[in-house]
Amino acid sequence: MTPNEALPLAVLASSLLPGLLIFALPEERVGLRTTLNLLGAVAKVVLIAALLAGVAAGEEYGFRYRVLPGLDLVFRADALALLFVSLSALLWFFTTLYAIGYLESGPHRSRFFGFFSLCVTSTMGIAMAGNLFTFFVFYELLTLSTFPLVAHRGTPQAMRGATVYLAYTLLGGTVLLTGIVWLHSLAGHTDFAQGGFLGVLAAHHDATLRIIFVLLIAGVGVKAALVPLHGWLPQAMVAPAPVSALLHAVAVVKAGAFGVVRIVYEVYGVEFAQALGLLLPLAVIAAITIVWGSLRALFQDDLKKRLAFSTVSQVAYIVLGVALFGPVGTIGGLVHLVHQGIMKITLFFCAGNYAETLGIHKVSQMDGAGRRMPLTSLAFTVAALGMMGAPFTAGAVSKAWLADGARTAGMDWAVWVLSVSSLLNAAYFLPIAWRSWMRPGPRVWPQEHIAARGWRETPWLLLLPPLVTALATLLFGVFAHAAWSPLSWAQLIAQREYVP
Amino acid sequence: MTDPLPWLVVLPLAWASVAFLLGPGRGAVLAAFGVALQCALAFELAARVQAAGALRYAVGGWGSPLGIDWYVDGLAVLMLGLTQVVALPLLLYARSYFGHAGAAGRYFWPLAGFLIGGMNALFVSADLFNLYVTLEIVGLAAVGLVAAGGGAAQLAAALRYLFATLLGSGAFLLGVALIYGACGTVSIELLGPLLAGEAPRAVYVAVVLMSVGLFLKTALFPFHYWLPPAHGGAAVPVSALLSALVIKASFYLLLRLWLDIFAPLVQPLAWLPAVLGSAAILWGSWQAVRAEHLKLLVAWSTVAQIGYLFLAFPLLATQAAALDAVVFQTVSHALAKAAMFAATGVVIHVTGNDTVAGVAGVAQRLPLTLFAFALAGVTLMGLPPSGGFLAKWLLIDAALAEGAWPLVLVVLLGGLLAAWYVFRVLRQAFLLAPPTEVAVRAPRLMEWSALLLAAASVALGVRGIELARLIAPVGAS
Amino acid sequence: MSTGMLFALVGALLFTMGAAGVALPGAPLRRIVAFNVMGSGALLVLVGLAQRGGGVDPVPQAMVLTGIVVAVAATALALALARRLGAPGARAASGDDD
Amino acid sequence: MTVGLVFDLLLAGTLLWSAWRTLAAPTPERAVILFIVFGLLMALAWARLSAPDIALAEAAIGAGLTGALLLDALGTLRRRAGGGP
Amino acid sequence: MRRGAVGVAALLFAGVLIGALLGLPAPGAGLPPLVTAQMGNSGVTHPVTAVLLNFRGYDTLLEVAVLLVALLGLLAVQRSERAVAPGAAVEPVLQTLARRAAPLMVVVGVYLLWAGASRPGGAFQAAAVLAAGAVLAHLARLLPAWSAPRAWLRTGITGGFLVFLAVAVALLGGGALLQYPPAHAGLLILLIEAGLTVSLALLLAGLFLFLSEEGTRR
Repeated sequence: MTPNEALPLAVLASSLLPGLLIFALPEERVGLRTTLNLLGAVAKVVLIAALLAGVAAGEEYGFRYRVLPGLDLVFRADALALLFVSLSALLWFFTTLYAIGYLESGPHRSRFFGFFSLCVTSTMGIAMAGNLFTFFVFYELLTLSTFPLVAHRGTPQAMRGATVYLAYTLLGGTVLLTGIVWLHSLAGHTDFAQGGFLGVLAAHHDATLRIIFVLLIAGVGVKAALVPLHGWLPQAMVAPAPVSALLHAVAVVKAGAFGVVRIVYEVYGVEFAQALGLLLPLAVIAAITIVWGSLRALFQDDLKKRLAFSTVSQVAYIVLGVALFGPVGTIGGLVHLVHQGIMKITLFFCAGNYAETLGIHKVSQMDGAGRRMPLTSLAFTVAALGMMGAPFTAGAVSKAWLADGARTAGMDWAVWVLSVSSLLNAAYFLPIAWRSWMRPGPRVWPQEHIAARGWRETPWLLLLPPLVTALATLLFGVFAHAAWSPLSWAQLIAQREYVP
Repeated sequence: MTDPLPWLVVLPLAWASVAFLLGPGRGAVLAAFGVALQCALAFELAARVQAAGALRYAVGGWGSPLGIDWYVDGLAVLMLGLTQVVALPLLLYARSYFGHAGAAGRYFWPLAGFLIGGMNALFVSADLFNLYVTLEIVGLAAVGLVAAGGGAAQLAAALRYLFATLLGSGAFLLGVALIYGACGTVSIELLGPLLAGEAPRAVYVAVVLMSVGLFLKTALFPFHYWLPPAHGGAAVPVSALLSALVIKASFYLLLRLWLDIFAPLVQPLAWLPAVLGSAAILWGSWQAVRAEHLKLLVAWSTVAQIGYLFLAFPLLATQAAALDAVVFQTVSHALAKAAMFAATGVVIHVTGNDTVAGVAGVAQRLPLTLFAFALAGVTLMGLPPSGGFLAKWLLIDAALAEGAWPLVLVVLLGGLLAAWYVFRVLRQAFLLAPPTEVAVRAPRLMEWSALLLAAASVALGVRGIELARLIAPVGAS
Repeated sequence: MSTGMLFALVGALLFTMGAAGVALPGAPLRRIVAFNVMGSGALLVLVGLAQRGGGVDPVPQAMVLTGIVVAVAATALALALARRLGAPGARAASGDDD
Repeated sequence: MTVGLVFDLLLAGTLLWSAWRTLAAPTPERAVILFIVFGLLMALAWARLSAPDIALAEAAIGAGLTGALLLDALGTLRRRAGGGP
Repeated sequence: MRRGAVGVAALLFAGVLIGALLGLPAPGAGLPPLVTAQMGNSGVTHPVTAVLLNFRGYDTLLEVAVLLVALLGLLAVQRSERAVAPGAAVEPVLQTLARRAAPLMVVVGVYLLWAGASRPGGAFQAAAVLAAGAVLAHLARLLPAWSAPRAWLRTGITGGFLVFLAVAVALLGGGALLQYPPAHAGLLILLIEAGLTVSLALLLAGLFLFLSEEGTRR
């Protein structure tokens, strides 16, 4: 095995091995468990840095393992994979920190962190999958490893949320499997290729390929929470805050959106998909999802539910970007994959802090939270502004590129969708910020769990992650054209996907 | 090293007899050593078959048609290996289990030995009448195991099972009689060319009789009626052996006959098993979804999983992947079902409750066992990475290549129903339960053997290529 | 018609009657008797058909000897089960595993 | 028509008749008795098929031992039914 | 309803079966010529015994296993605490008859065993007669029912099977499983048959005596 083969596997192993070890640890070995967690997370970030440097220099990383004749597990760390991998790895690192603080004295932490690591491993597998077969293996593994996390609290509501989640994702997986096997039997393989691999098939397969496209998109659309397959996401918000972060930013919905990217660009190929007339319906669905998610968010009083519907809307931006034919839209979609993750995870960290510290679960309880928890509220506000697309934030960059993409693709109506969505974003985020900063709070917080100590409104493990990600939201917006920014990387990918 | 083949048949018969000689309840260690040795022998035999192709062995030196022949190809050696590999952890499990369950285990060891010996003899035999005798050994030993030390319900289940298995082997015997009368031999090797041409009507009747007899023994819908009470009511190690291996023995024989000598005759009938298999999947899964009792749920799941084995029958003639699918389903179901029964046994032992509702809180009390149950469940649902997933993939692939959409739909629906009944248990297990006062400790040996089996069923999804190579026709790979 | 063929036909009828008797619900004892009739029928077909030309074939004869012993073994096991099932203590039998 | 054939036909008829009566017997007692008769007739049939080995085995095992087993079971079950609770 | 359905199915099946039997072509030579040709190497002169213990001796080995399995199953479902007590008196005629018949049956059994090599008879028939003698003795209250298999009984029951297995394995040295050298075939077969007679007699008798509640008390 050459180093270039070993490196992607090492990325997988850096969370898989700690995860397996953690399962075996007794509950009270807190120190060792934390060490293992952080060791894995750091190792992963280092490995990915090496990969990034290599790929930027034109190296190819990949590994192929034969499962059955004609059926291979393929891992490939290409530019697109690395976009997702580095996002997930970085956010995993912060989520781990956050989770350590969040679950400090909760039960079953070995189980939690074990599945947590498995979950990230699955995400890495999805990102680096080199064919649809591998993609599916890890896609289902992700479903299985998130179920115990959503069900973690063991309460009847948690079980209900977990069951709904499971029902949606397993159904989606079944549909996806049908599409993949069908494709496999048509094309003989499912290896991703830049520019797609289906264009070579005979023209009489076109109708079949359209049906398969619907199956595949419906399959990944469940995790991406495209309307009308989004019903699980608001239900799953019963999970602990780090799990919500995982679902909404690091792993699950991202896996779905990433699947759409792979399917459009590297299975069908964007030109071929356009020729089959598949992109416009996809764009329409994304647009509907964007508006519908924002509208529903407007009427939620439960903070996490509002954030959940916001995710439904925001993830569809990525899909919209993919569906806009042309490199500009592609760049917008891809960069939003990263930006949305960073902003949304900030929001969920903050929501978790409010709930943990002050017992706030509803928007209507937010009055005065800003004065009691200024740092958390600052982070929240920055991320919320980013979501609206305010200037100097990462969100502004995404929205600008998406709008440009829509215009170059000749889909001017999409610009309107984006504008309406931004207005709606403002309508459901600004009142929260308003309440927290401007309204007076109660003298005594009725459900305060954690008292403030000096400037530390809440334990630093809970405070640091949202602050860092909020800072990133600003940095990615201000320095969007720096060489290391997500935008530059997305441009690199788009260049490779469109130039044959 | 001497030829491992005869030892695989002789050894279990020998240790079974000696275990009886030692006295009631004795022989566990002997059995464990015996099966461990058989494992090694089976692997040695597999290596030989892999290297030199199928083996023929003339018992008594006469050769067919006068004597009885053994014939060991990839499929046979695969079943031999599977049986020993699944039996070994189950016997270790049983040693711990019957340490607690007293009287029920008095004759477990000799009966298990004869059961395994009978199955090994069945896998290698190439003589129809000899196959009948092996079927009887397996059937009667299985009934004896089900009945051992049980109460009224269990005895009634055993008696029902006995009548089913006797009816099945009776039909098989009449089929053998007709074939001998029509062709003058019972050697499978010699029957091949005889049945390829124009066969008299009696041979067709024989084919139907033998097939129906084997359907009955394999508990294919609608002949499954005996299985849930028998597998749901027996002692746990027995349920595991029966669900994992015994029904596979008669299925193997059916597959063998349909692929080989019956192939020219049954072509127009090939859709029939698939229809019955579909019904088995849907009905069995639905009953599992509704089952109140844990062991009954697992037993109904067996009814459903058997169905997958038969779905591939219409595809066997044209699609190479179909046989692979059958093999993967056979192996992974054997491992997973053994694991699932084993895990269920631990849960029942510790909670003292055998209902699905009683599983609440098991996630805290028995994480290892629940993990084993969940891994086995992954295989049964056909989710990756597991042997069951590969089976499902191959089956859908083959069905799509033939345009057999109804089969695809049944496979997918079956997977979802399986998820339903598996997660019914899992979600119950995750519920918080009030702490119990009496803490029964889970026997380590039982927990780990369940986990080992479950892990193997999942690992098959990653390292299963050897199986495919083993059954690939010589020169194809 | 040869003796062999005649008894093969008789065997076929006996098998059918016996199989119907096993398949139908009823008292275990009757079903056990029916099983024996069924088995005898199958064995009769085996020898009768093989000897329908008039000769003697020792091979099926030896098989039938095996078959008879198997039948008595199965009968004994079935009777053991039926008797225990009919026993007054069966419903509350000790030594259950549950 | 030879004597042998007539005997065979008669035997075949009796065999079928006894089997039918066995299966249709109104009480288990009659079924068992008739089954023993059936077993002895089977032994005759084996003898007619030039299979003395089987005839011997059938008489000793098929009719004798099986019959004894059935009778014994019958006795036990009847005693239970009579004297049981 | 179900009775009628089964009846109709049975009639249909019988019709098809009989039609199929009558439609069979005339038989070929079959196996008898082969048996005749190999009789000289079989070690015995009676064809059925040659098939039973030599050509298809493996079937017989497994058949003994079937009997063992049945007995094991039977023991496994028995209550473990079976007290054997002397039963009520029985007519003296039966006892006298049994007393006279028992030795006779032993003689007949031994004769059948010895005869098996050259004419009808053999281990199974011999064992059946011996077992019948035991049953008769039991019914005449001369032999109590067996409660549990004691060591000597277990040895007797498995002995024949183990001897058979041992011979089968020992022959591996010279060839295949159960491949008798023609020179010693007769002797080995007699050895196996002798062992089997004892074991089968005990097995067959056991099927009755372990089950019987005649003279037992709960």
